[in-house]
Amino acid sequence: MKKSKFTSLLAVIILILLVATGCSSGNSAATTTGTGTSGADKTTSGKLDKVTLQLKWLPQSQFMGYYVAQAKGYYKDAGIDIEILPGGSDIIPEQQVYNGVANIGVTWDSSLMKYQSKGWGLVQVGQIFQKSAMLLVSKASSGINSPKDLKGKKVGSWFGGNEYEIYALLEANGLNKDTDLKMVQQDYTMNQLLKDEIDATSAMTYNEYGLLLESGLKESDLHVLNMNDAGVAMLEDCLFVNSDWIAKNEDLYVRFLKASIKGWAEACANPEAAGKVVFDVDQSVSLAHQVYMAKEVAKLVVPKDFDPAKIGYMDMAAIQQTADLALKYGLLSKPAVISENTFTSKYWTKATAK
Amino acid sequence: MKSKVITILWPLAFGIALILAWQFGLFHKVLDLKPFQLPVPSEIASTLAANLPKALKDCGVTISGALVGMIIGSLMGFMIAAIATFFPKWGYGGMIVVTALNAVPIVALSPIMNLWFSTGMEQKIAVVTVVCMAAMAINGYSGLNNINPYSIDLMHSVAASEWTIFKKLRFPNSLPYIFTASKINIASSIIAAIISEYFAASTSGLGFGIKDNLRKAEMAMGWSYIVVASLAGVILYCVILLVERDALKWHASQK
Amino acid sequence: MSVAIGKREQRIVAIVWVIGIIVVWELASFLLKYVIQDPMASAKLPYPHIVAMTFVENWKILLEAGLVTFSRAAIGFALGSSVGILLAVLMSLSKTMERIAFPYLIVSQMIPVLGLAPIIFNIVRDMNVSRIMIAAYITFFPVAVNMLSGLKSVEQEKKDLLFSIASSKFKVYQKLMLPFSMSYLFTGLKIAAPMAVTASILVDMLGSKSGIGVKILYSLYSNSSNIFWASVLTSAFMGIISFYVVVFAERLCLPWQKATPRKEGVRA
Amino acid sequence: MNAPEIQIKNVSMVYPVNNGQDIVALTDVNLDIQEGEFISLLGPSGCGKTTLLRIIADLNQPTAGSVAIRGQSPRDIRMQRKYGIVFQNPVLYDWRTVRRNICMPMEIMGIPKKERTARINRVLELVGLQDFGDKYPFELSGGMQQRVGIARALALDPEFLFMDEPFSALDEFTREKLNEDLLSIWSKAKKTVIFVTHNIPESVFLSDRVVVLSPHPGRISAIVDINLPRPRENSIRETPEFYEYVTKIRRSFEGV
Repeated sequence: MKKSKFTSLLAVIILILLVATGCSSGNSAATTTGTGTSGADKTTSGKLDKVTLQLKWLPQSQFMGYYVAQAKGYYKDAGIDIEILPGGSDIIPEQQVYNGVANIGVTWDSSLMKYQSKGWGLVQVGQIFQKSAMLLVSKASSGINSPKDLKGKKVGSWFGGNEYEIYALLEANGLNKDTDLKMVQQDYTMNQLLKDEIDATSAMTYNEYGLLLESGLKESDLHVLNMNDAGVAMLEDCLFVNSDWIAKNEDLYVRFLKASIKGWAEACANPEAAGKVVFDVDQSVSLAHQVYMAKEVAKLVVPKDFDPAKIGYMDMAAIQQTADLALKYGLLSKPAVISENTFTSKYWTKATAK
Repeated sequence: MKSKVITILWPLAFGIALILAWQFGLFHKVLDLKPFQLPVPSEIASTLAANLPKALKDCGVTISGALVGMIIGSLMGFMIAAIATFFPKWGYGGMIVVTALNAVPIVALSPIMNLWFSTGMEQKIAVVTVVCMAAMAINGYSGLNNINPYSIDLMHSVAASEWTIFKKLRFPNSLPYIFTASKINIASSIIAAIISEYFAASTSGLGFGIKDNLRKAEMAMGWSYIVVASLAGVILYCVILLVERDALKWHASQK
Repeated sequence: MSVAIGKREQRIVAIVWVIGIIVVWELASFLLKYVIQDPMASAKLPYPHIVAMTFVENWKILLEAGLVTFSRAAIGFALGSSVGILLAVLMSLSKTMERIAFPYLIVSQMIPVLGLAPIIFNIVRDMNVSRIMIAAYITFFPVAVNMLSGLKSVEQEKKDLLFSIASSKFKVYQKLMLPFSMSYLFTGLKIAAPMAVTASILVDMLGSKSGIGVKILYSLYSNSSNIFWASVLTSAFMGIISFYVVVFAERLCLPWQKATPRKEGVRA
Repeated sequence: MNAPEIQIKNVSMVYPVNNGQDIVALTDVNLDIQEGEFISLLGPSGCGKTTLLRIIADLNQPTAGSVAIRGQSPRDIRMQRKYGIVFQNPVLYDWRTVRRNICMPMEIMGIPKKERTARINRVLELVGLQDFGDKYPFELSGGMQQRVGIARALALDPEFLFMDEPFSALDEFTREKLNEDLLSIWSKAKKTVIFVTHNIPESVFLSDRVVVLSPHPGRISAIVDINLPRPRENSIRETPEFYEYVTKIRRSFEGV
C-alpha cells in the first residue's frame, strides 16, 4: 500500500513536470523562431515588425530562399521579425492567410485563382518559381515514352488541385481522363511506383524524382514526361497576401520581398550552402537530399537565360496560360480575373528598384 | 408516451434552432466569417442535392469498408478475448498486446497499411480492423469474465465442460459488453475509414471527398460530405441500438 | 478477475510475451525479406533490432519530441476532461438539458473532426488554440459519458440522507454526487488518456514544428522508414504510459477502492 | 395526556401506475405519537410502513391527509434539521472513513469542528466502535456498518429518530445484540423513535407501542401497548409475557 502510494505520487509529479516543460517549451519555440545566426544585428533602433510566412509544405529546400534570408539576418536588417510556419497536408495556405494566421503565403497560382474565384480577397504579389516542376515519371520498363502511351495505365496524382496539369497533358494528347486511363490518389512517398502498383507517378523535379534516384533507380531506368516540354505547364510557388492586409502594410511587404529576393538570389547562387541552411532547420531528410533539392529548385527560380536580378518576376503570359488551363480542365468554373487587384507586380517593381 | 415525444422534441427543436441560426448568419456574425468560408445550410443542401449520386457512391465505398473492417476486427477481437478466457495465464498477455496496438494512432497506421495492401479498399479494411479489434477484445474479455461466481459453481455442480460454460454462461453474459463495444466501434470505424482514405491509393470515398474539396475551396461540397458522413454514422448507431434492444430484452439497461 | 496468479508468475508471463513478440517479428521480417523477397520489406516490416537501434541512436530527439507531444496531450486532456465533467454535471442537474445534449454528444462523435482541421483553423484563427480545441474535442466524450453515468448511479437512499438534513444542492454535489462519481470518472479518464495522446500526435501534424507527430509525418514524407517505425513505437508507448499514469492517479485519489474496481467502461 | 408530539391525520398515499390500476399504499391512516415514545410500525412487505415513515420524514408527500410534528409540517421539521434517519442499508459513503462518515451531516449543518470531534467520539463509544474510527466502510462487517449509520444519526443529537428496518439485513445474533444496544442508547437519550420493522419479536422487545399495519390497501389494523418493564435485556425474550405479546400480534395478522 505504502509503496504504491509512493509510486503514484511520483507519477503525478512527473505529469506536472511534463505540463510545466510543455508550457515552457511552447514559449521557447515562440521566442527562438526568429533567430538570425549571422551577426547582422544592425537594425535601426525600435521594434521589429512581426511577419508570419505560411509555407505550402514541410520545411525543405523548396523554400530555401526564405530560410537563407532568415539565417543571414536579411529580414532583421529590413526591420522584420520573421516567423516561418511549416505546411502539411491539412494546412491550406490560402485559408491561413485569409484568416490572419499568417500574413504572407506560398501557394500555386492555379490554387490561388480558385480561391479568388470563390470570393476570397487574396492577391498574388510575387512569382518565385518561373517553371513548372511537375513530372509524370514511369519506369522505363512500362514503355511510356510519350503522353499517348498513358492510355490504359494507372496514373498517380496527389489531387487537391495537383491534378490539372496532368488533365491538360492528357487532353492535349487526345486522351480522356475518365475513360482512357485510371487516375488514383498517391501518397507522399514513391512506394506505389516502386511496388509497380501504379504505372506513372506525379513527381516534383526537386523532391520525389530525387527520392526515386536515391532509392537505387538510375535515370536510365526512368522515363519522364515534363509539363514544360508538353506546353501544359502551370505556375507553382508564388507569394500572395490578403488584400486588406497589403493595403495597410505595403511598405512592410516590399521590405519582406526585398529581403526574400536577396535570400533567393544567394541560395540559387550557392545551392549547396542553402541546402545546409535548410538541413539545420529540419533534419528529417538527409543533407544530401536537401542539397539535391536546392539545386533543382534553383533551376526553377533562375531558369537558363533568366536574369537573377529578376527573381520574383511575374510573367503575365505564363499566368494567363495557367488561368486558361485551369478554366479549360475544370478547376475554375469561370475565367480567372487577372487584374491589379488579383495579380499585381507593383510591389515587385518597388522591391527591385535600385 | 408523452415523455417519449419530449425526448425527441427537445433535441429536435434545439437542432432546428441551431440550423436556423446558422442559416441566418448568426454564426457568421459572431465568428466574423464569410459565407465562402462557412457555407450556410441551404447552400450545403443544394450542393448535396446536385451531387447526390456521387456523394452516395462515395458514402457506399467508405461505409462498406468501415463495416467489413468492423466485422472482421470485432470477430478477431472477440476471439482474442475468448482465447484469453480459456487460457487465462498466457492469454492475458495477448490482451495487453492488443491494447498497445490500440495506442498506435490511425494517422500512422494508414501509411503502414498502404504499404501492405495495394488497393484503397483493402487498406481501409485493414486500418478499420486494427482500430476495432481492441475495443471489442477489452469489452469482450470483461463480459466473459465478470461473472457471478455462484453461476460458475452451479455449472460445475452439474459437471459442465469449459466449452459448455462458455456457451451457456459466458457468452450470453458478454452480450451487453459486445454491444457496448459495437457502439464504440461504429463511431471509430467510420472515422478510421475516412482518415485512411486521406492516404489511400484511391479517388473515391468520403475521406477523399472531404480533403479534396476543402483544399480546392469547394467548401459547400466538403461540408456536404461531412454531413453525409455524420448522418451515416448516426444511422448505423441507431441500427445497433435497435438490434441491441431486441437482443437484450432481459438486460436491466433496456428497462 | 478470477485469474489467480502470483505477481512473480505474472512477471514471467509478461517477459515471455515480450520476447515472443520480438522473435516472431524478427522471423516475419526475415521471411518477408528473404523468402518472399518483397522489395519493400524494410519499409513494410523492418527488423525489430534495426528499429531498436534507430531508437537508441535517436533517443534524444525522440524523447524530446515525445515530451512535447505528451505535455500537449496533458493540456488537451485537462481541458477535454474539464469540459466533459462540466457537461455531465449540467446534464445531471437538468433532465431537459440531458435530453437536448445527449443525442448531440453522440452525433459529435460521428463527425470526423480529424479531417476538419482546415475548417477549425478558419473559425478559430489561432493555430495553438485550434490544436488544443481539437485535442479536447476528441477527449471530452468518454469523460462526459462515464461521469454522467456515475452521477446517475448514486443510490436514492444516499440522496435521501442529505435531503433529510435539508442540505443545499451545492452541498449535495460537493459531499455526495462528485465523490461518488470519482470511480466512474476515472474509468472515463482511463479511456480518454490514450485518446488524448493520439489526438496530440495528430495535432502535431497540423503545421507544428516539434513533437512526435511531426517526426512521424516528416519521416513518412521523406521515406525514412526506420525513424518512422521508431516514432510509431514511441507513440504506442506514450499511449500505454498515459493509461498507467491515470491508473496510478486513481490509486492515489481513491484509496477506498478495493482490489476490484469497476472494469467495464461506458464509452458510447 | 399532553398534546401529541406527532399527529398523523387521514393520511393516504396512492402511486399512479401506467395501466390505470393505481396502487394504494396507505389509506386513511390516523396515529398520535407521544413525546419520548418508542413506537414500531410493524407489518409484512407492501403494507406501507416505510411509506408512512417517509411521509413523516418529508421524503414523500401524501396524496391526502396531513402530518403535524409539534404543530409544524414535516418540511419545517426537516428544514430545522430536527430528526435523524437510519435506512435499511447503512448508506455509508465509501470514500470516507467511519469518523468522516459520521461527520458528514454535521459538516453540512455547520457545526464547529471541535464540537464535531467531541460528538463523534461520544457516539463511537455509544455504538462500541471507538477502535474503528479510521477504517473505511469496506473494512467493516455488515453489523458494524449499520452501527455507523446509527451513530451518524445520533451524532446530530436529533429530537426525533426515524429508523427504517435498520436491522433487516443482519443475522439473528447481530440483530438481537443491536436491539439491546439500541435500547440502552435510547434510555440515555430519550428521543422519540419511530422504528419500522417486519420482525414481531423485535418490535415487542423495543417498543412502547406496536402499530400493526396490514396491506392492500395499507392501513392500521391494530395498536398494541407493550407493558414490559424497562430497562429490558435479552433475557426478557424468554419470559411468558413476551411470548404472549408476540402471539397476540401474530394472531392479529391471522385475523386479517
